[in-house]
Amino acid sequence: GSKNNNNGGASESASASPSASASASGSASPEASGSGVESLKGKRIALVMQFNQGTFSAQYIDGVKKQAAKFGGEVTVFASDNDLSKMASNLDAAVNQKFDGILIDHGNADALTAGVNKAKEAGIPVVAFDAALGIGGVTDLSQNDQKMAEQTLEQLAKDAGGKGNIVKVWVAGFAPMERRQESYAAFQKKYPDIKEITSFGDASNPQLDAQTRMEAILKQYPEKGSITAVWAAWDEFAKGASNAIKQAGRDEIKVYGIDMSDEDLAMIQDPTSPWVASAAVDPTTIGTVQVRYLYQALHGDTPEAAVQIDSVYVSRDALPKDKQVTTADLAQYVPGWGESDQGNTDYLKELEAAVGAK
Amino acid sequence: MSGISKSFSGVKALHEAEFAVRGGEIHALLGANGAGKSTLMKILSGAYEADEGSIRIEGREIGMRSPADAKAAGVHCVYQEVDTSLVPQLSVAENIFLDRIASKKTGAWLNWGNLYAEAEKLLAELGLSIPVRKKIEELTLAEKQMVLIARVMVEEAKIVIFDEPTAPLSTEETEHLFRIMDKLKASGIGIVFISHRLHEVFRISDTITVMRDGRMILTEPASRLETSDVIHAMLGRSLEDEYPKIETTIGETVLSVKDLALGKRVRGVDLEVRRGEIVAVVGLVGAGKTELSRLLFGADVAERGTVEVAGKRSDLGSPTGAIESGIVLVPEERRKEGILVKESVLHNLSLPILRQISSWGFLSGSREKGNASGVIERLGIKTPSAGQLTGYLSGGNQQKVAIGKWLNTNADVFVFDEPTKGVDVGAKRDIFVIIGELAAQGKGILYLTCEFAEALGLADRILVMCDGRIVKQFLRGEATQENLLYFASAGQEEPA
Amino acid sequence: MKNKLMQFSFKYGALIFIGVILLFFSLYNEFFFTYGNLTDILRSISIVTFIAIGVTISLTVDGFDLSVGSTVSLSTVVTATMMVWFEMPLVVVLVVPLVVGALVGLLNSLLIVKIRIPDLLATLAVMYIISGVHKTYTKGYAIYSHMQRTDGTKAPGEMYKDFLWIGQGKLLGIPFPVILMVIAVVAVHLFFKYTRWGRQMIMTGGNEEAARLSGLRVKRVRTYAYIASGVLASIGGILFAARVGSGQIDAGAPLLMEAVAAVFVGYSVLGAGRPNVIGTFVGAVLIGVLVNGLTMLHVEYYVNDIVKGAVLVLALAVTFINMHRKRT
Amino acid sequence: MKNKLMQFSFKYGALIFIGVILLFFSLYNEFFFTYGNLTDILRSISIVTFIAIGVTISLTVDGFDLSVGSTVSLSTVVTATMMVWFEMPLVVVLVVPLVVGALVGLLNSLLIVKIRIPDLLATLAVMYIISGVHKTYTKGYAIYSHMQRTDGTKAPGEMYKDFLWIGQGKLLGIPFPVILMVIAVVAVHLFFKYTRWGRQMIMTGGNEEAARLSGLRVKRVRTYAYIASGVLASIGGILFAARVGSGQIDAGAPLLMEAVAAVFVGYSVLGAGRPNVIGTFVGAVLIGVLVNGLTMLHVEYYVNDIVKGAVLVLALAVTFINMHRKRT
Ligand SMILES: Nc1ncnc2c1ncn2[C@@H]1O[C@H](COP(=O)(O)OP(=O)(O)OP(=O)(O)O)[C@@H](O)[C@H]1O
Ligand SMILES: Nc1ncnc2c1ncn2[C@@H]1O[C@H](COP(=O)(O)OP(=O)(O)OP(=O)(O)O)[C@@H](O)[C@H]1O
Ligand SMILES: [Mg+2]
Ligand SMILES: [Mg+2]
Repeated sequence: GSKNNNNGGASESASASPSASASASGSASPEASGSGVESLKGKRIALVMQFNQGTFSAQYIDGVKKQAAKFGGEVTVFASDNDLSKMASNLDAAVNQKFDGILIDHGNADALTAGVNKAKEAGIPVVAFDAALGIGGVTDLSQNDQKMAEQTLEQLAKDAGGKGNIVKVWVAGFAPMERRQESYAAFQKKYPDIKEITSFGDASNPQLDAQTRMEAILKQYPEKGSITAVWAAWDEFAKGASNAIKQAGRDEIKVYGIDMSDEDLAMIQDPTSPWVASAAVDPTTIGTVQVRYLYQALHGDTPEAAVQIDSVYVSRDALPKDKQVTTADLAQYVPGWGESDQGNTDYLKELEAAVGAK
Repeated sequence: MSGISKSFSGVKALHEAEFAVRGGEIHALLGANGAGKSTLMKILSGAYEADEGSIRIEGREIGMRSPADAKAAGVHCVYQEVDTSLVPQLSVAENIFLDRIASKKTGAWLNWGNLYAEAEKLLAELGLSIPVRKKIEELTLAEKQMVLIARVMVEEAKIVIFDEPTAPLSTEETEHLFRIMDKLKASGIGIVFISHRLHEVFRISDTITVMRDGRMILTEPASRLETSDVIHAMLGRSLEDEYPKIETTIGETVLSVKDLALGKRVRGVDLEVRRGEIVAVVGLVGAGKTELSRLLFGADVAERGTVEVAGKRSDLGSPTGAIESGIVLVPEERRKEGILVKESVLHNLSLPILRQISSWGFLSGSREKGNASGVIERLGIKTPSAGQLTGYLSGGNQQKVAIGKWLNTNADVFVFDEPTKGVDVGAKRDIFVIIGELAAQGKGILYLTCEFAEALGLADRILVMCDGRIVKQFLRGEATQENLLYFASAGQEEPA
Repeated sequence: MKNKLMQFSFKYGALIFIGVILLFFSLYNEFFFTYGNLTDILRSISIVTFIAIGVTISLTVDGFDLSVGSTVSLSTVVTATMMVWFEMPLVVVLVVPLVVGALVGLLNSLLIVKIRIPDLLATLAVMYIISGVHKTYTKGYAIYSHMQRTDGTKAPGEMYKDFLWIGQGKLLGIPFPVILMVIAVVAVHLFFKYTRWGRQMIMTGGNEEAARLSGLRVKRVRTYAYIASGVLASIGGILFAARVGSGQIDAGAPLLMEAVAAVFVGYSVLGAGRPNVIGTFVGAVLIGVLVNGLTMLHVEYYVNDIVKGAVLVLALAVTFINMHRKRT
Repeated sequence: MKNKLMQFSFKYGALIFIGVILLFFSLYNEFFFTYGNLTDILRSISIVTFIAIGVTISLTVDGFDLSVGSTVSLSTVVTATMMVWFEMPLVVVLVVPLVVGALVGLLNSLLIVKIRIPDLLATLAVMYIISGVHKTYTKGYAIYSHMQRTDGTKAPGEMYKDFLWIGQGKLLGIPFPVILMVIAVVAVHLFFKYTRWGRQMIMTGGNEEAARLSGLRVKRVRTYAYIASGVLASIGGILFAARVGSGQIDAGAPLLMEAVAAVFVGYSVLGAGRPNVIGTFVGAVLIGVLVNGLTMLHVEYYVNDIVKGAVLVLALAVTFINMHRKRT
């Protein structure tokens, strides 16, 4: 609805077609065949990223690179240090350097439309993740930020019995954060008995700052039970808040986070950690799927305009107690995680086999 | 020292210089500005490394590679630039023991009680009363100089170099220093003494060596030399009259100062200068002359008082105001205040007249060059080109630049604060000539100095300043060294 | 002979170095030395160059301005809100951030010139303040067309097309920000070389006390320098908003160090050994070329920083070894 | 009388200011002035304080070290990898990052002392280099127990309990990092006040030429200062890893400015007007108290920066207005 107004000023692709994702893999075009596969080898792919800090980004890059390698392609990463103007320049550079395909990670339509149009003119296919470009002929992958927020918040409400005092760790100024905030606002309306006692967050020093401030809040609310839970809109925040709570021995407070890397998973699994659940999309999967859609475009197909990668709710209860799980084997325990066949087609499998055979 | 050569970026400052000091003598090293005296002594004390040559002390050859080597060999130096040798934010005591703290001789831990006590004792022995806990930055220049001298006393020296130690000292303090030097001499220490004040040199030294352009010209016992011989050796020519006086007609009052005051240093000064007149203000160090000149120029803001230039009230708020009303100042500390050492002569000379040489804000290159070449020629500034960095010129030529930048400002009043400090006799004379010419053009000259001889030689009128007040006035020919000193130190009206 | 060679390397080392790098990248990658790519590189450095020119000016009067990064951030969001929140005419959209930048410069100079807080300390404090102010102003949100406001309503305005053209448009086939940048570099160079005020700034930076005693109103000169620095950072912020089509929070923070790096590389250009606009521009170009070219070489993104640092060291080492040699 | 008051405010202004702030927060919130909260504050500033002590030392020899932030980052990941990748004994885990920190200091001093690149320029370049190196070392990944490696295997080790205790444990009811911090502050204070080497550093910073002429090997002294700065930043990094239980990428970058702010506030303490360890500590405490107290006041996060900047300005203004007044 109207709430779903996105950040970059782009269209409403992100949540407009939740159903599209389910059938994403079915869209292979029939006319493609063996000869096309040969021509898909040896592609040069540019990955233009807005920021690349933290394990999440590292895993995502890994997913992109591995999948591209499987197709016989080669990936070049353009880092932008969280500077949109630099990202726009990087996109221009990728077009100038005549890459065969361009992947975009984050950013927004205002900053990137000009560059993407240049790429289209040059005949370079573009697949974007979480940029909400809304440009015809360009596939927008998105993780549903609102849904991820909803999943964790609903669980929080359920665990808390619909009432309690919570702490929000969140910061504005980033598109995904601001989308998550929309769900949070709805949640606050829905559960008037759940009170936000305070909110903080600093993106420049997320983990340590969250830890320090959480400590202050814990001291301010020293009685057990005075804080029910912490909702962290970013896993970096969740880590900091969890550390503070754990070290203060306030095991009654639970932390709910969003996003997940291997590092986070290890923390969620740790029974002494207050971080009990997170909603996330597997970063590696995002990379994998995004590459597949790019290859569909390279193959000459026109993949759907919007593809949603569904998020998964991961809680400690669902995880085994006896062994450490990683995002790679999480699928065994959490249904829906690493739906890694999304975007795959017959000719891509063929391609993969052909490259692998060498 | 033998066969010492040294060059700076290709320019030779020393040509196979030879120099020897015996224990128990005071050996004066003389020469014009830039002759290479300080450079030679810096090599002896390890501050610079020689390009060629060897140094022997008590017959043993010493490799002087750093000040630490020199100190180990017993060579200590009181450097010419006082501020380069002191740490401003540390106490007097610590600065006196700087060498000791720097060396491995002290233990790891400092005993502050001992340090202060020793410093106090030492200063008392030298007859000085400087509080040992005071920070160096709060001292006067003279006091700083005395701290440096005290520093040398604590070390076991074989050779002590004094590079122009008397420049900031008053006559009395100079006498004090000479007593200290005599004591050192008596204990068998060899002393090198550098000064531009020839009368001092003849008073105290046993041997005199003169340098010119990095070469040794003569070495003789002092008793066998006359002042004129020395000057001839220094300059390569003789100097007819030390104080050239150009006769001028004295006109109407151009500068009129009433009740100018700031704090304890300047306590209500009244004075007048007329066109074509050279008025000298003499006083001992610390009398407040520099402060007075800064107040006149707006460099410091006066508490009260008025200054009128050619009948118009001058704005005392800033130097800009003073310059607009027609007062210009050649300040005492030329390298810090008078010129920009890292800028070219060209840029230095055009600094106060940027407005004149620009139109619509744009500088005219030809007018700027014209100004520079005019000034360089008129003052005889020795520089390879107008583009040379001013810091590379010799002291006297730097001073000429500091004066020259004002020539085309059409100022009515020129204030000179110790313009001959550290300047050799030749350049000194050049400066006197310039001052005389300015007076002849109808400018009013205010000349502040602690060298009574200069005032006597140059001025039409002499004002004596003591403790922030003008205490006495003499007309040309009335004053003598003695009565100037009397008023400058006693600061009272003539005894009946 | 050897000395001449040294002199030569000192003076032209940085330029030759850029030449070699350009040559290398061109040979390695056919797409590098194309008109499109080179103008894109220039466009990509235009924002940093504006900030760096500001830093150059403040360094010329011997004052370091650490606050330029947050001034860029402030200017970016102010520009965006002028359109998105207030729907002001384009002139106002452009003038208001410039005024804001000038005010930041004024605040800096107040602290430095009047209260005499050392420059690094004062501008660090102002950096924090402005960084807080710009986030407080938008409540931490980025500003974009028809943005959702915290009270649930939508902002009325959007980023103007005309405005976006400033950052994204072309004139005679040259990106407009590149034209602006070149004009600014040339103008500031001429300013320092040929105008009275430029000379006054250089002299003030050379020795403030001596300049003051030569009649310059050094406080005023320094104030102007900080104001210029603030205004130039503001222009950087305006270009940023025009380039990305929104007002980003903390947009300028990463640009501070980058601008400083460009200025410092610039010390080596033509053997200046001191801040100079041409050098700053060359420094910015060098960094832009490196970032662009290294990515083509498949250097991992995290290696970029190493290369950037190493180039900086190299450039500085050549300059300062030489400068030092000249002295003794 | 008025003068005395000024003197007093000059000397004790900063301390009184902290007192007032403490009082205000205590009155406003009953939980603020509790043993637990105060020790938490001290623990929270311990990392920054170590870095800030390093900055203080390098500033004492009149050299600014911008590279400490990335040294912290490097040290943090090195420490973590020693356990997680290599399962080294605890001693090695602690010694290796210290050695690495010392090497960074050595690199800095090489550039500054030997090649004579000005301090800001050299350490900026090293900042970039080290920032790239630490990311290259981990390929951009954070380091945590049994981390997943890019080749699909799992890292063998985990963060040791003993090690984590360094950052999280308590001794006699006092957080261990607080004990370390207090020891460091006192030790460095005594070092500067009573040892020959400390005085030599102050001498060198006060007037390098004078120190050299009195026979001091100033290059060596400056080298030691930069090494000390690197080692202290390393300790900060070790504490960081122990505190958060992992090795985070770019962990130190935001701490640079914070440490510098602490050092600068420290200028105002006891009217020193120059870097001093006690002041630095007080500065760090002030900043820690502000963050803690403002969080309890539920002040919006973006206002924090304004407060931090304003406090910095206030502290500095009092000091420098006074210092200036004293001079004339
Ligand atoms: N560090 C330096 N760099 C370049 N040139 C120098 C340096 N030090 C001295 N010179 C030059 O070497 C020459 C000798 O200088 P020196 O200081 O020894 O003269 P001086 O006889 O002590 O003069 P003064 O009477 O003015 O003290 C001068 O031409 C001077 O400009
Ligand atoms: N504000 C001040 N703080 C400390 N010392 C000062 C101050 N003002 C002046 N002095 C010192 O006091 C001394 C005497 O003052 P002033 O310079 O006015 O006297 P002077 O007669 O010109 O002495 P000189 O012959 O040294 O020029 C100077 O050496 C100066 O260093
Ligand atoms: Mg000399
Ligand atoms: Mg004087």
